[in-house]
Amino acid sequence: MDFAVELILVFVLLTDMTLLGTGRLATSIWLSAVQGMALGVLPLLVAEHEITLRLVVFAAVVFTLKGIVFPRLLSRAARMADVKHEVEPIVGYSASILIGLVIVILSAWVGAAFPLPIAHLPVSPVLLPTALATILSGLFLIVSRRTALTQVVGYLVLENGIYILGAALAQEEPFLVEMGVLLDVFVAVFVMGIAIFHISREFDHIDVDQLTSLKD
Amino acid sequence: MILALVCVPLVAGLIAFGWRSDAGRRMLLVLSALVHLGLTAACWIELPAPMWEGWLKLDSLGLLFLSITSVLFLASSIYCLGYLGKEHGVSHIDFEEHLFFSNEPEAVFTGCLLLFLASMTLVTVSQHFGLLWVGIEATTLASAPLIYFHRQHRSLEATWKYLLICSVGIALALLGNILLAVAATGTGTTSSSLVLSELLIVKMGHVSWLKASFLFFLVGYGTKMGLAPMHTWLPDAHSESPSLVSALLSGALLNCAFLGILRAHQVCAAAGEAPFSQGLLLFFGLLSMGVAAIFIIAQADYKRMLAYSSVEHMGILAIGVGLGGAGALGAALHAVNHSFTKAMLFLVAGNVLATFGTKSICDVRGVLKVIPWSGVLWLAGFLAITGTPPFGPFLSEFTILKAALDNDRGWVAGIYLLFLAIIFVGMANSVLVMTQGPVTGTVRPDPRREGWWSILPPLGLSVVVLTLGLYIPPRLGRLLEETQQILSPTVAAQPPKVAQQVRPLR
Amino acid sequence: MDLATIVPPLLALVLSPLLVGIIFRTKAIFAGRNGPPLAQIYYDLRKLMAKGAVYSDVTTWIFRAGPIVSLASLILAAFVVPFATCAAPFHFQGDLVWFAYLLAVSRFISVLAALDTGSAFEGMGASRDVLFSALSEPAMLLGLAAVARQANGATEAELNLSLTGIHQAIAAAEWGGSWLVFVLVAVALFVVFLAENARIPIDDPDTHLELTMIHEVMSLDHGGPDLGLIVYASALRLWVFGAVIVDVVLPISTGYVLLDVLWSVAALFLLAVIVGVIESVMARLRMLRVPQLLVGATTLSGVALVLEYGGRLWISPSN
Amino acid sequence: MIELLLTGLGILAASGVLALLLGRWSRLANVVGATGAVAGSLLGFLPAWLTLIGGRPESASWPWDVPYGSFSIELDPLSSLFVLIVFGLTGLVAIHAAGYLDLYHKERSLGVPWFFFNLMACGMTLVAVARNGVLFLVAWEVMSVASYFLVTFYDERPGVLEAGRTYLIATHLGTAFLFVMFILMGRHAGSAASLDFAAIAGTIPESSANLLFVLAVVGFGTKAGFMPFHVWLPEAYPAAPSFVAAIMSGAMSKLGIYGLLRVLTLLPVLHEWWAWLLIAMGVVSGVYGILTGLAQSDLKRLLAYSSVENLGLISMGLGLGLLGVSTGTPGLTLLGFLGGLLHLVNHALFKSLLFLGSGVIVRATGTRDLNQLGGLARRMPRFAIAMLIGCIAITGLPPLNGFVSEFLIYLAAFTGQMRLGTGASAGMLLVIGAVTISGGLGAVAFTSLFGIAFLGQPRNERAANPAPVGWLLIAPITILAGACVAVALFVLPLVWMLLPIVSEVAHWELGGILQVSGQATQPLSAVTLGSIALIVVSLGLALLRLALLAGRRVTQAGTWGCGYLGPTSRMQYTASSYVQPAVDFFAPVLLTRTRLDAPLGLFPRRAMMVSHTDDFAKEAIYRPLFVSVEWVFVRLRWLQHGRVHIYILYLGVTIIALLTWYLSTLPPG
Repeated sequence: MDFAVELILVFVLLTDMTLLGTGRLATSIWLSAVQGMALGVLPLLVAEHEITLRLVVFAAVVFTLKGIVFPRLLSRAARMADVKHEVEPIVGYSASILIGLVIVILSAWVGAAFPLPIAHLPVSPVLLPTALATILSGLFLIVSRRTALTQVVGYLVLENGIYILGAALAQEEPFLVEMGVLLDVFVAVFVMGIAIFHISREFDHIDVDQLTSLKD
Repeated sequence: MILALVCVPLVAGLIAFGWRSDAGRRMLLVLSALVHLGLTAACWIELPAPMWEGWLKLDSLGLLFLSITSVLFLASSIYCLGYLGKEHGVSHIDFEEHLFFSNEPEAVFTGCLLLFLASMTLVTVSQHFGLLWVGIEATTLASAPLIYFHRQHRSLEATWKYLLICSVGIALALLGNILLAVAATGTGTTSSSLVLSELLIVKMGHVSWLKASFLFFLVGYGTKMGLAPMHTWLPDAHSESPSLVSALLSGALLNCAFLGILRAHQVCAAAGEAPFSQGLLLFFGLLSMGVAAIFIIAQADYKRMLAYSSVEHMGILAIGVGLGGAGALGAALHAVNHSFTKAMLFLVAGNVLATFGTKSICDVRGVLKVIPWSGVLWLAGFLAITGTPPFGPFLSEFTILKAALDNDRGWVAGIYLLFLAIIFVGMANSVLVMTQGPVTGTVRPDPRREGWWSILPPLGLSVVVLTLGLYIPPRLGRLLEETQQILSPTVAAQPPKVAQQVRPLR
Repeated sequence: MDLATIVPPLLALVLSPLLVGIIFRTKAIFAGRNGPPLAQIYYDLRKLMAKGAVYSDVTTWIFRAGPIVSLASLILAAFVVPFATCAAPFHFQGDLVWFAYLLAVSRFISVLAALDTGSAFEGMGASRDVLFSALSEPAMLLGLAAVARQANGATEAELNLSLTGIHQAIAAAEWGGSWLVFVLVAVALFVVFLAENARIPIDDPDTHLELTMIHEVMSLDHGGPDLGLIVYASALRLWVFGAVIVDVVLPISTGYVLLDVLWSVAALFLLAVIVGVIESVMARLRMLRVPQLLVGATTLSGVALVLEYGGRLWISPSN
Repeated sequence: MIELLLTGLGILAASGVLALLLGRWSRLANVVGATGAVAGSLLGFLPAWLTLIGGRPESASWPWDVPYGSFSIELDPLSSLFVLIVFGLTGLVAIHAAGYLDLYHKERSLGVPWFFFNLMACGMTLVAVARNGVLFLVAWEVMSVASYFLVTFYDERPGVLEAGRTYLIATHLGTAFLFVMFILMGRHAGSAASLDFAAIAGTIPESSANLLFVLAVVGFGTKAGFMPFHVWLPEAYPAAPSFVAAIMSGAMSKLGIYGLLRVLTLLPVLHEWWAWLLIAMGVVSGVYGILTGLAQSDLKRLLAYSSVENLGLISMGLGLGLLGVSTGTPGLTLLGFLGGLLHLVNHALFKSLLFLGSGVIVRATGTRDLNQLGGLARRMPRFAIAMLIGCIAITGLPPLNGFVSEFLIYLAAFTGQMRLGTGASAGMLLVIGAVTISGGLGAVAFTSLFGIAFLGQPRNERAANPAPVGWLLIAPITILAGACVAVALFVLPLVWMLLPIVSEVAHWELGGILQVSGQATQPLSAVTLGSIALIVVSLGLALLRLALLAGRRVTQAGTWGCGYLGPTSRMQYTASSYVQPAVDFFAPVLLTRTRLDAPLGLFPRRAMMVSHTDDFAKEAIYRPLFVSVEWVFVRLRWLQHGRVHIYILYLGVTIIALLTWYLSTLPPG
């Protein structure tokens, strides 16, 4: 079990790094999709008791949403806005990867310094660092990329990171809440997609760095 | 009962999306607003029973914020009648970029308004942190289309910023939820419930994680609430959305986000960590006031000015709760006062905007001469929001100041007063010159835009604010005292007895 | 009050024109002429009082009120000034303020009367006159304050804040150690005296040139009885003010009332002679210098006060 | 009794609202508002008067459902003195205002000014009788805000809005200090309504007295207009309609003094340095106020600055009294407080008289620039007499009331100089000097005011034939002039009324005061006698001259131009040239800017000279302060640069900073 979990986690880490490195929108959307699928499997593996039906359904929903629906929405938005490539980012790709490395090291340190207080859970030591790294790299994506789409991808990655923590730590999260959360995220992505569509129609670009007419 | 509160607007909203006739939809809007208000009033008579093993429960804190929301929604839905009537039509000229733009379909607008109300109601009644989170995120999603009512560049930009910043912030709040769950897991057991009532009594397994989770709640919901430095979306969204939406945003939405923080604060206080959360609230409160002051001085756009003033008052609320004791009561009272005053100001700002067709302060002159009613209300609102007697905000700000001085927080009081003074100067410079004096603005106003639909709601609100400044009904007083008990269980200072008996002076 | 106290004021009313005569005579002697008779002013007054009157058609009743009120206030002032060793008929705590303000009243009303004519010249005079009096009042009051402090330093009991009280306290005590105070105050008051009476070096009573127009120019439009009242008032002012210097600041007491009275009258005449001498040997100051002179007088009073406190420092302050 | 007062308040409020509702029928609103004001004032006047002439204080308290609030009021001698001033002036000014406003009944609704006028009167009265902190503050702000809207009555005129804003901001900032003061006062009063004065009294620890006093001086001093808090005053009074300026300087600024005195009654100790602070402020305000005032050629600015001077005199008097208390010098206490209070009453009378008079002048001639006026005494003789009385009174000359109060202050200073130690009595000399010099300069200023505006020849057309002015405008002025004379003649009874107030403020039982009261009453009776004598002698001389001139030739002729033929009215001295020597002499301390276009060439076209005197405190303290604050803030505006990902960076940085801070606070392990 644990081996599989750590495999997934490491995989997630790698996707994060690649996301930081890539400039093609299609690639980053695809990467987020893969990451989502991987995370869909996660709850089945970290479960401490036997696998309940509820857990399976949940995993399935996550898998479909994160792995299939979101990417679809995003790529549709990309098509309508017909942008293929990231605009010149604020922080270069290689630099981003380096920063990503720093992020990983940092979160590894934090994970080591502040162990989870839940001794009884079979949680691998990699989990907390991965989650942190994912969250931070998601934030970093939003901050450092200029295309609206990439920012949404960043938001998804951030969401994924939080999800990792949640799946591992708060398993008693009632079903309804989890569903609500997912629904919210879904609608968020949906609305953002619409917004991106409107942006591209109004401005003929989705470079958020040029949306600075509102300021003091 | 509680379900009804949530479902009435929800269903109405869904219907509104599908309904063809404009008139019918508007009727539906006002009607459901009335029903909602009626239900809320019923809650005043006696609190409804909890549901779903305490997930949905209306305590006095929730009731307070619910009532604010409900009243404001009624006011703005009435205002909406006049507004939609004016905004009806295919395409309009954007007065800043002089491009044509068309409004969002009215159905979508009305529907989202009702869904917005539903989500805010959910926030006020939910006692489960997860559910609370869901509700707050839902408010974001429901309100985004409202901000984008005018389909033009600036409102789109505002919407995008609102969406992105708030979503990220609230994602952090979700993290807070998880950490809270971790903290709540008692050392032995694995069960971690996120229902408030249980969190208040359970022995916190890991207080340090509780504190960490509070940090995330503070930043996450603080983003939505508009605490500096996470407030950045607020002036854009408030200035670009239709005025009634701005009214709802700063009058109701910010409070709901604040409620999220308050719930977390309750848990901290119950765990004996009140000083921690209070300290943070104080810090961010003062910071927000300072930032607001910076941007209110010499502000060129009166809607942005109001928005920043909202940042300021959110700061005041935070300070009040951060001081605890009577300060908490002051904060609760101030939430009411600020919401009504600010909503009223935004609605009046809508009239001014409709008449003068510009948001720039230096182009608007002689409001009193052109649209007397709005002019008077504008002045009254200015005096009220700056804490001038005999309007309500004076009492609450005064109570908070007293709380600060009474528990030896002289420096807090000093900074608080300093910022209040600076902001007063800034707003006075803008508002007075807009309102009084001859009509010498560069733009030609058309007085026809002042209809009764656009006067009555702000008028009613201002009457309420004035009344609250002169007399606090005993029922409300009791509610406020209960709220204080909830927010700072260990009463630090002497609570101000709001109702008292006759006592000869000598 | 006993009737005897009425005598000094009556003396003032009767003899004051003589002082002017003495000044004229002194100047005449210095100029090598033999000048008008001492009683000349009496003749002038009689002549003026016998005339009719011409009033400017610009003026109002204020113009007519001017000479009257200003004379009235001076008459009252004469009643609060002690003479020789006899108390003033009308004295009370703080009457030195009353005295100063009576002079101010005469100034105020005559300035208004001058402005009433609407003549540029009289306006100019008024403007200067009112400023100079504003500057000379502090010198006078501070000087009197110094003397008062001196007078009260000795006595612990009742305060002496009336000219009479001060006068008697000083006359009783021998002013051995602190004579310097008195001299300084006397000099300061003398300067004020010159200013108030519009004498050289502050003002030249004999000319009406723009350069010098202060006091005299203000009476340009008055004629007949009004002018008579003004002339008489200025003579009275000389006497009253002189009496303050001679009797309050530098009292001479031999113990015999009659002798003291003669002393004081003689001293006043001497004062007049001094004025005459000054007017013969000095030139008028430039208008800009006048305020400085007055401020100088104030400083003198100040110095006197400092000495006063210097003297008090080692005596425990009474309270 | 106190019910009567409340009825008066009720009538005021009701008539104000009614006038507002009748706004359409402007004339009617005018009548309603005015009658309401007069009636209410008359009703309220009575109980205050009865209390002052020896009735026992009455108090009442009702619950009020606001935090810390209760509707507690009391009518003790101190309060009733100010209630008396407020109502007296409100009634008189209302009569004047009715006539003044009637001109505007066409172009604007007169309901609005009347609403605010009566509201202001209510506010002022409540301030004077309030016995609860919240009630006091509410009344205080209502009064201030209402007066702001009166000040901006002419809001279409240039500069008026700026002036009004200066006033509003100043008073609001001043009030902030009062918030703090009242809260700190109430800290140790345990009960819930901890801001009732009754609850406060006696609970204040001596340690906090100093702070409280400073707060009170700043807060109330702003309203009273002490240097350097006076800066709003020379802006607001000229901008406001004259009747508003009258009530503000006559009654409202006095309430600042009232607040100060009320606080003194509540404080446990009276320190000596407070007295010195008051005296110092008084000296500065007195001298600098009149100095700046005489440099103004604007009639109302002059009056405004003279208000600063007179408030300075009042402050000196109170300071002397305080000094007497703290050094245990009974005579000083009595004379100082009496002088201060008496001057307060007098200033209320003659300053409102003069301001109303300025209103009449403006209405008659359309200008308030002294350099344009002249010769009004021939054209409006009765009005001129009233104004002359005002001018003599405010210059502090016998035989009028101004002298009486200044005399008391002198007496106090002299007493102090005799009785106190070396250092203190040196301070007394400062007071004597200040009172003297301000008196002398006051003579300059007001001879200029009266001499230039009323005497000589008119300097332009409007002044030559002034518009007729209704009796409504004149009557109150005449009454006030009568009051000035009355106070001068009947000062002794007034002093007896003021003694209880002195005992209240000085924490000194009445019996002790009565023992030393002779120190004040004997000189005052003498002064009264002297004043009467002055009048009598003057009349006698007048009769004498009448007798002399009887049957002789009395002719009229032009003013003698010293041989210059055809002098014109333009050649007269103007106000500016009249005060020019004084202004020159004090140039080092005055900020007088002069612009001179000297006549050039053989046939000079036109020559002009403009001189304007700015306010020192405004230019040197406040303007730089505000400018620098704005400078800093503008520099900080880049924070809101509009780039969304940086905004999100703010979020990230905040949370990370918080986390690191938090982790660093955690105990190791």
